[in-house]
Amino acid sequence: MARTVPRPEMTLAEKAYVPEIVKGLKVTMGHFLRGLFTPETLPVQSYPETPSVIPRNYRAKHRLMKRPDGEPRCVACMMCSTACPANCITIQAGESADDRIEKKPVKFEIDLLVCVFCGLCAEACPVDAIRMDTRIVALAADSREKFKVGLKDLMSWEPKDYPDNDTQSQKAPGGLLNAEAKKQWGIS
Amino acid sequence: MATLTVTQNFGKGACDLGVYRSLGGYASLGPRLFDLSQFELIDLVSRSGLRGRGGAGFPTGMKWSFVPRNSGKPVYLVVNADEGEPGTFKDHVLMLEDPHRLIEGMLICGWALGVRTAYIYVRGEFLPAIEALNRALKQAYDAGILGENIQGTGYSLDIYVHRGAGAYICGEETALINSLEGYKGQPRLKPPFPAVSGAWASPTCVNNVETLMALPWILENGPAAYQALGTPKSGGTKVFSVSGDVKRPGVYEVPMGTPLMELLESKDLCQGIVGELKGVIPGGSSSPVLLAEEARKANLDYEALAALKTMLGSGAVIAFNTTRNAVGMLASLTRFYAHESCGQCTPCREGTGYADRILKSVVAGKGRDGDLEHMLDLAANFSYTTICPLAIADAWPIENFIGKFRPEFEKAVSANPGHASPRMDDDFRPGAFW
Amino acid sequence: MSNSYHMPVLPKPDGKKVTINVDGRDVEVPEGTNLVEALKTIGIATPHFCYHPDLPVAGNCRQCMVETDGPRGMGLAIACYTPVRAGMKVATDHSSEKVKTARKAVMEFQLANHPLDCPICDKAGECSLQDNYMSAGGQTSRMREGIGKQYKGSPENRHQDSKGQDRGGKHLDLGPTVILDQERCILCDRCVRFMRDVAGSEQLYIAGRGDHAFLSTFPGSELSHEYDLNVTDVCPVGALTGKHFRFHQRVWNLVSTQTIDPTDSLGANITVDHYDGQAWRIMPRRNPDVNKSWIHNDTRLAYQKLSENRLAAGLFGKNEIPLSQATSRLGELVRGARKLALVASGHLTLEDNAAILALAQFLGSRAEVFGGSWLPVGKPDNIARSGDPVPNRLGQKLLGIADNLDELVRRAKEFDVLVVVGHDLWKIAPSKAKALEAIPERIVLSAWHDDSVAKATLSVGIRSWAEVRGTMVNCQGRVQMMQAAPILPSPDLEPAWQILSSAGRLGWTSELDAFRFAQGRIPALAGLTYRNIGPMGRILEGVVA
Amino acid sequence: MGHCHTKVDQPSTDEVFSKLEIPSVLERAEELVRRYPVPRSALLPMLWLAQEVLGWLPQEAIRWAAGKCEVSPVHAYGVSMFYTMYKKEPTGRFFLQICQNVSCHVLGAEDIIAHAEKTLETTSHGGTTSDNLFTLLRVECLGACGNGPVMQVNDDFATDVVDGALAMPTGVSLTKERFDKIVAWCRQQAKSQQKEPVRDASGGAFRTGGHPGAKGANTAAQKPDYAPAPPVLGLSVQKTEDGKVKVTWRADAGVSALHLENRTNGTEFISLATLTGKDKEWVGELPAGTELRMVSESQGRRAKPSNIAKVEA
Repeated sequence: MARTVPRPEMTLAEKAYVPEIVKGLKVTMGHFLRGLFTPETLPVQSYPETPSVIPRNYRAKHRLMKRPDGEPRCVACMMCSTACPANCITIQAGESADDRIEKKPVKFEIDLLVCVFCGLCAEACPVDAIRMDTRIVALAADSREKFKVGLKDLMSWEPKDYPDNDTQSQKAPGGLLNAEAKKQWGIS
Repeated sequence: MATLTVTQNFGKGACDLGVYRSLGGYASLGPRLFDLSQFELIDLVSRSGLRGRGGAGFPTGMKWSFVPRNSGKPVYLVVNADEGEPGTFKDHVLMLEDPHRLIEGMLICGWALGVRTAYIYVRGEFLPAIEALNRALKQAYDAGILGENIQGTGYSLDIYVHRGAGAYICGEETALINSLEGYKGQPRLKPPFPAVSGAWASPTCVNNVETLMALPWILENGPAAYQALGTPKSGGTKVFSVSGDVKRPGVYEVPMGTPLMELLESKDLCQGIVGELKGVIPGGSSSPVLLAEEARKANLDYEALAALKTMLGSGAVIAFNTTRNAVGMLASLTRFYAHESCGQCTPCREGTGYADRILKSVVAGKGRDGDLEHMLDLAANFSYTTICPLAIADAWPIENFIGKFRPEFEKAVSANPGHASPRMDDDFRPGAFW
Repeated sequence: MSNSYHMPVLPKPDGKKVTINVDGRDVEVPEGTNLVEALKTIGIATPHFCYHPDLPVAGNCRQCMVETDGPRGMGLAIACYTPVRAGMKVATDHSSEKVKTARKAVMEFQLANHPLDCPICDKAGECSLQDNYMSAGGQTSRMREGIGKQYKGSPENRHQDSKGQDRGGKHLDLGPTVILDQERCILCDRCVRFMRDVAGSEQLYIAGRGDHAFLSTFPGSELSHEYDLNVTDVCPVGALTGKHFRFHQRVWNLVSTQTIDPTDSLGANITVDHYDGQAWRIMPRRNPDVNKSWIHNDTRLAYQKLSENRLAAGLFGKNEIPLSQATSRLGELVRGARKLALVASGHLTLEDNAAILALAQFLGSRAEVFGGSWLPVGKPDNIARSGDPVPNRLGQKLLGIADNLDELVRRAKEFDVLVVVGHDLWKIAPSKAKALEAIPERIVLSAWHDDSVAKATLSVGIRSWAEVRGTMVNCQGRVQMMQAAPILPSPDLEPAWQILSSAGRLGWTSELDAFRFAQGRIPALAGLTYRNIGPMGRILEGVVA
Repeated sequence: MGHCHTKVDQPSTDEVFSKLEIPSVLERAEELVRRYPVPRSALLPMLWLAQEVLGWLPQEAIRWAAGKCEVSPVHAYGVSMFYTMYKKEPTGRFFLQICQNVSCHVLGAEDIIAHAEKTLETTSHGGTTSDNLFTLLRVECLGACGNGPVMQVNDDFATDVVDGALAMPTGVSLTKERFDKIVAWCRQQAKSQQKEPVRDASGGAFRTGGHPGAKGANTAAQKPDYAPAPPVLGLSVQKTEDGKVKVTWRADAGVSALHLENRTNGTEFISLATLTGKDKEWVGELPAGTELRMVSESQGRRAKPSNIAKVEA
């Protein structure tokens, strides 16, 4: 049953329009002048001059974590592709040269055009190999094929872009903890 | 001096056939045995109240009566001399001192069951005993006591010594049979029981050394005399191996029902405790431990010890004084059972090792609160769920040592400064290895 | 391990029943069986690892604990070794806390030394340990550093991982087909029993004892037997995995299609496991009367040929032509033939052979049907092979197709058109088949680019054995169903019967029409439908004495 | 040595077989096979034999034993790995095993093991000294707890050296001093004697015909009726409530017939009734003072009569 909402009664001044238009112009001009002389106080972001700050836990483009020696941390268990509701992950497994690892992906492909950025893949990963914390949200390419990102693309990130306390990222080559991790792994 | 039925030849050089004979040995190899039918002999042993001396205490006469004699298959007698229970060493000494009595006992048992071939399964470490047995067997063969058509009776018996190779579990009769057959010594599923289908799927009687060595005396003096030596339900005498903190450890034969403290303190026997008695393990490492005050009340027979919730077992008495640490003792026991688990049943295979590792970490000063409960829970979980009683033999000491010496264990746990910290580190991530 | 192993008694469909009391209610179960099987018949699944219906009972995993009444009251007993006794009382985990605790405890013990490497384990998804953990385990971990895993493995294969943990026996190459992960082994000893009691060649054994026991071959020797891949099936965990499937696909993705072994006349029951239009593996399907749970390695690897070298179009001479064109050309040639020889095949279903007969019937005296096979018959191995490589030899015979290929060779010159359906004559006996090249028009229907296709003037691609629905009669006289897996290399491929049907204008629309035609020729098939043949097949009365 | 897990260089097949395939060893191997109904059962003794000849048990020796016992090599390998006393790697000349189990533990085995490790400068987990003279191993119960702590030197128990020989006198346990004494004795022994004498554990000293029916055996199976026929035991007479006489007894299961005989006033026994072996009691009317006895018959053999029971008034 519909509910009747009474319209607010307007005063005489409001009914006359002009004073209200002047009031509105005052606000507009205020903002205009503020933007002209003190733009830093504006509540909006000056994109693209000012880059947006995206939180780490925002589900952005994926990355694959790296071991101390730069190999993918992924063990090709295909949990992510199983969990993926959009069916956008394709993995082909192969033998790893390192005895202690056994299995690694020889092909790992995410079709970003199909991806719904739900984050289930990162959730499903038993070894913390796939993360969506790159903060890359502007995805652009000139063909559909280029949206299919592979191992190389997913692993092309630098530890310096990630916080120092993200130990997992810092163990990758170039990271703060890389030397220590390599020693622990017994790789030079 | 009480009547001795098994150890009377100790220290008299009875290894030699001539000496043994001069001490009245092999006297049963005459009308005393050969005039008895198999049925009479089994009946006689039943009436003597003789019970298996290997640990379980099953009435020997009843065990023999289960062996079918007309199944068309040969009947085997296997002597269980795989004495492995920590604290037990009586069979070792018995075989070294008086091997001919064992052979005579085997002849009596063989006669009762119609055995053609008998094996003595001796644990591998006892090479001196094996050599003593082999020498005795050679003498017996040369004297016509063994072999075919023994003394013209038409009865034939061959005895072989089978050397084990270091596996405690082979003391379990079906594991022993497996080992004898050339398999790993892992216990078999029952039924069928060995009496019906044992070695090579034939009827098999597995008896302890001491059980068989009591037979010549029983045959000589009659079952009633043997029965009268002990209590109404546990006839005869029993050989005890006493070790630990006593003045004179060794092998002693006393009548069933003798008070435990008499064995430990009598001047003919162990001559007393070194230091102040803390506890006694009365029947081999697997039997529940008795505190000093319980030990003072205990009598050495199957029923009296069962009333104290422990058991006579193989008669291995281990006494320890107040300077001994219960945690270390239990650690040596759990390590033993983890080492000796045959690896067949899951609860025992994994559980004994698991409990051992917990206790090891406690001993190493890495204990955590809840470890004792964890161990007790594991012990409860792996007992009564396996084929053979090895897991139970581990569970009993765990339950009893922790139950009776709890303060010591708690002290060991709290030796770890971080004993109350949570179980897992916070930064733990499953699968962090990858 | 010892002679105390006994084969389990399995329920027989018409066996006697006894009444027992399960969880407080009286139920009827087959007499003489063990409790695992008996409870299965009333719908109670008992978790287990070491028990396998086709292997002797070992009773070592202790997972199948139930409570039964004995002389000392209710007590725990293993269901796999406790025979059903009339009037006995059984309590399962539905009513007994003791059973629940015992099973949970066994799960904890099993996992105490089992690595957490499900992500890289090929068994994950069909692993007894995972399944039983979900049903009977579910405890919180009580592990911590120092009391943790003691990884199993032979001394030579131990190593330290990056965390300094002792690990051992990872991916050991056991032989040409199997890889062993000793760490994952739960020592159920099924593989040992399979190799000894079924394969009859003891090549595996559990060495050592306690929780350091490990599965091993004789050092330096390989596990090599024509049935050795079955150990990967009986392995309840991922300790033994087949090289052919290692890391290829996760099993939860796979969909199974039930069919039968196309390489032997015993017709071992199998499933073709496929995903994404591709067959990834073949697994045995248990049929107690045919192959039990076993299949030959060659059968298991037969899926690899399904995507290799396929003839997915028509060939006119050497030129590839669309299938539709090839089919219509075939029709013209057949209908216009003066004297036509049709060669049936024991490698194809009853339906396909029925279509050959129907085509011959349509063409009347102009056509003659030849059949049989030049492949020799070997000896049965009493596991899962009869030794006869022609799977439907008996079916062909029942349809009335004579074994007369030699006659065809002798009379080759009389014919002007030869149609060979799914029968690689030039591969089997090139010297004999050479005489057939005297026939000017040689049409071959084949699923592969085989030797016969190479000698044909016209070839038409057909569906392979895994892609058709139909029936075959095995050497026991058992008619068995094959189901079609959706793994066609080309969507245009048709089964052979359909191509023949259009060539002969028979108007058949499904394999049922072909089956009905076959029923007309084989009285023993009367009354059977695809449905009532069922997954286990049906013995045809009076076919095999 | 099941305790130790290290990688061992294995000798070649030829090297091992050339030592084992010699007449003296083969003869003993045949004798071992003869002792058991099936060759497989001789596996443990066969492995012992190979170890005796070679000093340890290389893999090829396991294969040799498997061949002699007609089992698969992997079976023999698994069995040899199960038992800890088969040395899967060579040891020093003197293999010292010190018990660490409970009885020895309470009496200070750990101290002695620590002392031994220090003196010999090796580990007690199967470590061998640099001069290849001693291998030290801590083991579980050795079965001589009365002398605890206790040690085995090769196959002999040793807690002391008495009259220039290793000995374990009653009540003498191992101490640090005695350990040093034994080690010194061993070093002396190594100088005076080139090799450790071989010990025959399988009893090659006497020869028997073997197990009836075994490979190479020439013995006959047990004669079935070697023992006298089983008589009836425990014959007793009771009066039933209605004044009849009830006779009970125990008889062997194999008895085919039972003859109940009676006599009055000390005359000859005459047959009263013939019963089957299955019968457990006999009820009838008999005057007081009648003496009863029973004679059993099995497979045509009559046993000696049972005890005489008298019908009371």
